[in-house]
Amino acid sequence: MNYKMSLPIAAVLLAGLCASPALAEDKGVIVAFVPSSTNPYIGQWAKGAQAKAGELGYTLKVIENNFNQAEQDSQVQQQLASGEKVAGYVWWPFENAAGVGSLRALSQSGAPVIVSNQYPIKGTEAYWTAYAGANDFLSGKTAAEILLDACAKSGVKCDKGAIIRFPAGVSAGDDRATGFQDAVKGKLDVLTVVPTAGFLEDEGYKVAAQIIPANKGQLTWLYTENDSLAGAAAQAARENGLVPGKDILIVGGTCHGDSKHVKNGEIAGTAIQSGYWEGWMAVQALGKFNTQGKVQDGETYLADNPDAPPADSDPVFKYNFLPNPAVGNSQAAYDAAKMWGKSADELCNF
Amino acid sequence: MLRMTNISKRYGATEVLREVALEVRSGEVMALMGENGAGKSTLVKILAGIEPADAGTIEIAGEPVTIRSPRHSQAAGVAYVAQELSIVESLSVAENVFLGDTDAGLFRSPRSLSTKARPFLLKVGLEQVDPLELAENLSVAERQLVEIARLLSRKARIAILDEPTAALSDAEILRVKGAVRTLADNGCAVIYVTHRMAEVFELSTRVTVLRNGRSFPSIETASLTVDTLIEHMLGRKLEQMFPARATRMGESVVELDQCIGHGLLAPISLSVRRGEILALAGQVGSGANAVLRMLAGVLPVASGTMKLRGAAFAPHSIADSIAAKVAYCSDDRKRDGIFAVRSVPENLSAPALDRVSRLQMISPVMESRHTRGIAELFGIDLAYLTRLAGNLSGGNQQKVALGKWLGIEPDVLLVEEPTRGVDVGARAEIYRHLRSLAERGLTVIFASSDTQEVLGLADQIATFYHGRMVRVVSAESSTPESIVRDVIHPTLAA
Amino acid sequence: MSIMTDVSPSAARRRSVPRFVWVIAAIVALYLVAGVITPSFATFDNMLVIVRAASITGIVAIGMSYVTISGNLFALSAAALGAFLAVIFALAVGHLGFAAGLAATLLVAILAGMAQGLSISVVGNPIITTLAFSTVFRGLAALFSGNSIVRIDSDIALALGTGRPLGVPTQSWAFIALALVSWALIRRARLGRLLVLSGANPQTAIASGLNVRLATVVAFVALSVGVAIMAVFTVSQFSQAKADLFAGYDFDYIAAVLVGGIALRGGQGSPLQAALGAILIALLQNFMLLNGFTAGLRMTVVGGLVLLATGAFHLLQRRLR
Amino acid sequence: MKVSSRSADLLGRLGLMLIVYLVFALHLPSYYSPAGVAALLDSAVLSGLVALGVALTMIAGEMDLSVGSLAALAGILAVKLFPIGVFPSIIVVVLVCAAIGALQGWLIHRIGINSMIFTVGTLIAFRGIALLVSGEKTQLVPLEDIAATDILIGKFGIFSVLSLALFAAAALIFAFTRWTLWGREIFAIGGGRSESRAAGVPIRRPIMIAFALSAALAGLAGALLSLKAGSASPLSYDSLLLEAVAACLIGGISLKGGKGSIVGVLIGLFCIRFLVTGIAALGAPFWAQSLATGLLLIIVIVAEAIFAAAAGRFRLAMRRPAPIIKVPA
Repeated sequence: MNYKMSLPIAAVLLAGLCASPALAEDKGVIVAFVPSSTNPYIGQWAKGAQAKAGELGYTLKVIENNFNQAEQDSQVQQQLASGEKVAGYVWWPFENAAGVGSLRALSQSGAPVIVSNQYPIKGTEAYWTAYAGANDFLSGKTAAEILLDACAKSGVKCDKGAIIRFPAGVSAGDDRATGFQDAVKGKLDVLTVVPTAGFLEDEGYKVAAQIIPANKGQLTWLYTENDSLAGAAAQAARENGLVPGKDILIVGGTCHGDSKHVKNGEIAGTAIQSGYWEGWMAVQALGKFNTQGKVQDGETYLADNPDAPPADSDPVFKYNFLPNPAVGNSQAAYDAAKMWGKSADELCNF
Repeated sequence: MLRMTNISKRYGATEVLREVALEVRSGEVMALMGENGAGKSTLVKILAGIEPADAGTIEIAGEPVTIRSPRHSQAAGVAYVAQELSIVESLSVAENVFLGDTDAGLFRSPRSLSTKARPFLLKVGLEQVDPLELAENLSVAERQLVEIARLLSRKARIAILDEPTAALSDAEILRVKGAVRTLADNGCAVIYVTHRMAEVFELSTRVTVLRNGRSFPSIETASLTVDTLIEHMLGRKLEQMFPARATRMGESVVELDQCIGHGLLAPISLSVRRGEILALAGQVGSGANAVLRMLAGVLPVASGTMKLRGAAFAPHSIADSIAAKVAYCSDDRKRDGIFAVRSVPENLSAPALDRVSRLQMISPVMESRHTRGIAELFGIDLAYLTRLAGNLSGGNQQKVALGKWLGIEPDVLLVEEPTRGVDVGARAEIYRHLRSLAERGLTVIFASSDTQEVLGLADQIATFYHGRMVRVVSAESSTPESIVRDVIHPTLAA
Repeated sequence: MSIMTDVSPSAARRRSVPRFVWVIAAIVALYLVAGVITPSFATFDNMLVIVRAASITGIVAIGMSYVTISGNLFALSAAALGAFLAVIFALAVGHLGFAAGLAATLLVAILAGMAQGLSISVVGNPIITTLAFSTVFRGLAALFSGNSIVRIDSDIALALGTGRPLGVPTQSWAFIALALVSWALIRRARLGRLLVLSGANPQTAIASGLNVRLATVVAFVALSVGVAIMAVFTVSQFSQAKADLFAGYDFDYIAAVLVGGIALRGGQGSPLQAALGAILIALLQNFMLLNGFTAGLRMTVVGGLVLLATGAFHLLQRRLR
Repeated sequence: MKVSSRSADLLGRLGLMLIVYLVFALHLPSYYSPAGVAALLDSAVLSGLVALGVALTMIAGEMDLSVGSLAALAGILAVKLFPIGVFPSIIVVVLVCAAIGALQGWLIHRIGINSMIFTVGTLIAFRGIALLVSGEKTQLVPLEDIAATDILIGKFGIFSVLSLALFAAAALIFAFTRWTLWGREIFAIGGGRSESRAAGVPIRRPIMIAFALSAALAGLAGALLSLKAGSASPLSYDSLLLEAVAACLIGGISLKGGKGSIVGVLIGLFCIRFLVTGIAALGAPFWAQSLATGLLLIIVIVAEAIFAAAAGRFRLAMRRPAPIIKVPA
């Protein structure tokens, strides 16, 4: 390489930088650490957080690490080193356990730290101000309730079934599976728990298309950890001559995928798990803490009011959970479903 | 010091060495002589551990040794300067001097290595070269001298130099000679492979001649003259393997006017007629190949003009020369002559895909007709058409490598070493086919270091020595002795 | 020195046991063993399931085999390119309709293949070059999708993605058809021959006046088209595309090529072998899945199979040389 | 004369690195505050250690693609071995990885297989073994013992224990490749395999050493980072290879082997770190990082290839002997 080459490269870099927006400051900057907005759920989360920050008069900076905890750790160090005065941090670790060190470092900066999406590890309570986000145990439990409810209603005999879970080693997958299994203990029989290689339809289909025919005549239900996987499983079931909703009950439990499978009844029902509102509530919790100055012990589920988001004047608890309102599996139920003033369609189909 | 007995080696069906014996004493320089393909390089490679021998014993200082790898050979005190260079371009000169030398210690700094290397570089006349310089910046001649410096740096009991002067200028050759004398004076047994008569008579104490893979008892150099040595090398072989010469020749097809390219030291002018076979006779590094490569578009023409069928001809790539119906076959068949892992028909149709395809699809009918046509013209057994080219014998591989060019119906065929690695029977066939193609109007220009081949096959012979063309003579008026004299010792030519 | 690579007649005869026979033998053996162990395995339905599971990977592996045969080892950019093309397809279908979307996707795929092929013919190391391209493609996928799910609403696409003519999924039809067409192209098309010869010995190919650079470009365009087909099928099946599609799939494609026994030095093998390799791996995965092997064990076994296959085929080839 | 042209090459790369640095330093105060520089140094440890190993295999004319999976496996092992102590655990893991790497090198040499092909197999297999060993769960250092790992986050000015480890490893590798026979042999076989063999270099030794060091460094990186974080996931470090390779290539390690220097690797490493960290710190979305890294890498390798080809032609032209116009006798 020679000197000449450096010039065009530098030019490219400069051009890229000039395009980056200057940060306006008013009430202060909130810095959010998230894995990567390549994942649409995280993209939604960032949108919600951005909206709430704007409303509260903060500027939000989202720092992405592309699903790499070591990278996120260094980003935290980098951020802390910048000496920038911030209004608070929002922390969504990629590897919950591995991120504890960074979490501690953030807490030592003195700014409030809100943990989101990944349920904090026991024993780390001193390192964060509050948790505001989804509850994966709850998600699994809600899914189980929807399934049990559907079993009761449809009159289909529910006994043996299978869980198609997130890739091995993904902690959200562990939590949802645990939440689900705890809730169905003694009621349903779990034949097998199969991890996929991804979170999306193609992976769900790959696994379901092999599991369903192999256990034909045995499977009466399937729990897949999100609706993307559930939709694919419904497709696989149909291709194997099983009518979803009649011969087999499928539940995903988090509306994150193609809603048509819910609307046409193929999936036994779903629950609104909104990335948008999760990001929104994380920023709201930070705003609440900054104005109220205190955190109440214990946990709370924010009310799942269909029409209005929770008020900024509500107290902030140590654990603030995103509600997972269940949605029935029909077009009408889906159309009617709303959470905090946004329709299920808006929140689930992004 | 060294005694090699009953060394045999075969590559596939071809016997390269047969019960060869070689004996060298400490402090003497043994010249190893023989025509190309006589087995000299194979013999020294066996001693250097690069090729394994099939049979035979090697004794060094009276003790039998097993040599299976270059490491064994080194451990036994053998040092080797290869015909193909073993210089690593990305290392410094000093490091190349001590490459593979474990005695120099595990820890080495560039400085200390360079200090250590300097005396050896001095001995081969590379005092102007910085030992820290990267070897890639050295000329071919300088690299060769670095190799000799490496040889000097090893405390070797036996030193092998395989044509060390092929690429060197006269001044550089002087340095090599000096280095060889030093080695011998220090009690080393030196094996010196060369084609240059002058060096043999100046340096060696004895000469061992190899002919067709067999050795002859060594002869004191003092008892030889140039003529008797040439006689020994050629033997009295009068083989009836060559076809009759051209009966009629047409107009001039290829003309070179004062052409110069890489590898040539003086401009070349030549004219070759339709139906003629021209031999470019010369040893490695003589510049004979450069003429072919310029015509083939592989080597740029630095100055001068070339003409093909009367029109100016300046190919920039092989594809250009193919388009002008000039075909070129290099001397490294394995590297760029055949597709070893593909079948014979696929090899034969490779340069002429247009001729066997219709609408961009290859027609099996056309391809089979094409390959059969070539097979018949070039005497390739039809049974081989289902085989992979790599599974054929050397002779048949060569027929494939040459024959594939017939598919483009060339006007001019350029061949380097047309029968290298080919057994005697297949040789005669190749000669016959080349001649019959010439009779049909093809012009053949081949470069060869095989005197018999040059003399037997060609109509005209251009001899090359050391980057210069010595003369052009008709084959009829030449003798083996006159050719050999021209290509290895032109100053003694009458 | 003279080079003689004559081979004894017995070796020449052994050479004629083609590699795909070994792969087929492995498939049959595994099928029988698995059928004995797991009764539900050896059913016709499950055979269809396995072919279906092999289809999507196999379509790309067939494209990858062109790269390998042309002497360029393999590419690490197929998955990222797949995500990019999926996003492009979904966007184009949304705005321009199915036919135009398909055309646009293929066009982008061909351009992406040409860019990679040209870069590789300059740089010379396909693995590193495609590694760099993969980050670019992934970045473009994220950029174009705007980090959200791109949905399409096209009946043609849905029919293409979920149809089952004669009870066999469209993906499997495409997989089989593509394997056969690719095989025919490699055998019979002029470009196919160019590819094979360039891979067999680039020096000889250049010396024979063939355009080796073109061969590299053609190989990567073929791979990109395979990737485009996969992307179109996947988007059609689920009516949506995302930027993080196919993450981590690259090694599945490569594993299929390696297990299929395509010689990595190039110039040998056929796309059919890649297809068989994909089926063998799908078979093994299916067997392990049905027997409840953990994900780690499954991955270890596949990695071991790749090592075993490459090592064995390599030694087999070396002995015959 | 060539020495100076080699340093000119390094200076050019250093210039590129400084330009990248300056471009971001203009926008980011953390690029020049001591704590920020320390953070930058720390961020380079993981890919830096791995890049040193990848550089060695590349210099030897080979390529170890399995480093990411091996680092993940090493992380799992290190956390599992945590009860024997932080440093004993690191040492054991590094030794185990070195042995694995040496075996890998031995097999590659013995079978005579292309190392890129072979390590694709081990890349898949090591990841699988990491999942198996961990029981597909993130491995944790018990929270009550986590204080024992604090030794890894000790700071000395702008250096931390980790970044000191990186620089120490770089210095050792630098010394090894420059001043020892075994190190020079790695350069020799990369620059000319058959030439080296003919000169008597034992090919197996440098290959085994290169792969053993590559694996040991990947193991060290995985162990250090996992112990520092107090946890190890079997799925981690899968994008490590790209960054390590990018550092090597931007730092001037030749794709054809035999060329490059450890100093160059460090320059390449920080070039890529400054870029990635800077873009993320500005709050740009992931695609911007991804595009910038990929494009930078492509531009560098393509430009380098074109430059090398031009230089080769130039050298050939220079080497052509001056024609001596003289009709021979």
